[in-house]
Amino acid sequence: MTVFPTIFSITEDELNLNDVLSQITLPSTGAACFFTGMVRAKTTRGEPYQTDYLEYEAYAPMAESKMKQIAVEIRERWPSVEGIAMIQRVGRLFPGTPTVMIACTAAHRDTGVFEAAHYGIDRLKQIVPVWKKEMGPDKQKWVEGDYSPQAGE
Amino acid sequence: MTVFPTIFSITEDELNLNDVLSQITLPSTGAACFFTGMVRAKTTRGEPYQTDYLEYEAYAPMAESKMKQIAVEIRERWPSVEGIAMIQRVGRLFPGTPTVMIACTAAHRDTGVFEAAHYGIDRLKQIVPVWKKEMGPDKQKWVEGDYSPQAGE
Amino acid sequence: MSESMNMITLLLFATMRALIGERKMDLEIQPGSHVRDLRAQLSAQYPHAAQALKATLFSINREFATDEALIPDGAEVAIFPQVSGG
Amino acid sequence: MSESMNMITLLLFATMRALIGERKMDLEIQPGSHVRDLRAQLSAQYPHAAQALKATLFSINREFATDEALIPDGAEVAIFPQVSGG
Repeated sequence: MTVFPTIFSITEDELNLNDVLSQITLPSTGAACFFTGMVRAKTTRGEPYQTDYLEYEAYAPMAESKMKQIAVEIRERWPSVEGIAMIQRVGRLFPGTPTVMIACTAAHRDTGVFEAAHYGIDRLKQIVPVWKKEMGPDKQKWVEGDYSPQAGE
Repeated sequence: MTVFPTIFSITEDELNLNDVLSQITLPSTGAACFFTGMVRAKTTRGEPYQTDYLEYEAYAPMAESKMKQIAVEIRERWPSVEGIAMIQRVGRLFPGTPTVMIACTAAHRDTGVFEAAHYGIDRLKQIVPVWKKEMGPDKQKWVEGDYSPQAGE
Repeated sequence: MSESMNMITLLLFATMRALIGERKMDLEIQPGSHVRDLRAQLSAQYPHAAQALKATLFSINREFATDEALIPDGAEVAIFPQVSGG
Repeated sequence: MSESMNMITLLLFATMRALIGERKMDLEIQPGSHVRDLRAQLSAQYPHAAQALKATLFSINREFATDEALIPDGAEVAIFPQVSGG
């Protein structure tokens, strides 16, 4: 029986999408969907602002346990998903840098890889304990996000 | 005014997702969705079979012109999309190898990057003139796909 | 080469290239030829490919073209088997 | 340290860490304390953080916990500001 790989990590290292893809590509795998989030230099939704860099921190052991939970949720909803990878970078991250990544693979492109990756990034934002501090030309502030865990999550 | 990058190519070179991502990340970009298609070593949908390698060929100038057209279609449907990259590898490609890639970027994750990349890969399969010959342990054959262009496309 | 004929470049891919044994050829066609006329001309010239030619698609100057499309002088015409990659 | 007290490890992140000035502390709590009791205890001990503590979330042993959750002896408790990353 094939074991489907699940990779999750909180890391200070650069994300390498090529490496991640090869780690979640099995002999039966023909399709992958990735999402990556990057630090924006300038943001125009709402009040426009500029960013010099972000400081990310995570509650790492809990973050990894939440990532494991999200992988379970994905496999329940999309049983055709083969490999899953979730990586959150922490530390000082400059504009243009990928900070978070989720990738899902499957045999074919039409059995849920897009939906699984989309669900995964929404859940990562909701329940994985990661915080970022915005360092801009005029100020520094903690940024609000979509963090909205339910009790027991 | 910002010029949004559109990258398309037919190439014999290895795909490098990291390079592609940096080429379509602008100061305003915060989200990217990638799709990659890989050669499967074994396929179980329909009659199961094994693959030693695939030989890909393309009608390159027409393929690039179709990619350009798909980028225009994506920008019409999802005006928030910033960068678009489409790459098709050709030549002899072994199992596990990414052969085709589409990536779309935007400021945020909730304005269509997933839908744009999904649309893009479906259109690539439909209208970009690329053919593959399956080389397996017992046989070699040209593989049927989703190729279904309309006149004028 | 007759003065009254049009010249086109014909490109062949995948199974069509294998059947006809050429990647690219220069071809004379009657002025006013449509895709269906070229299909008939090729079927006559390569009888072993006649069956396969029925199911092929054509492009003219890198746009897909129906059987009714007129082929201009100097056109780049390609024959597409109905298989695709990914 | 009283024999009758429970010990917990408290982890602080982001704004809470900045306000209280610690990443991690060992803390005595009354046996039978719930999250709401810990919130009150911290608000009394760090009055300048009392306002911020009202809006924080807590986790007990790496699971999010409501105000009514009981804190077991030896628990790893974390205080979460309501901001998230990505």
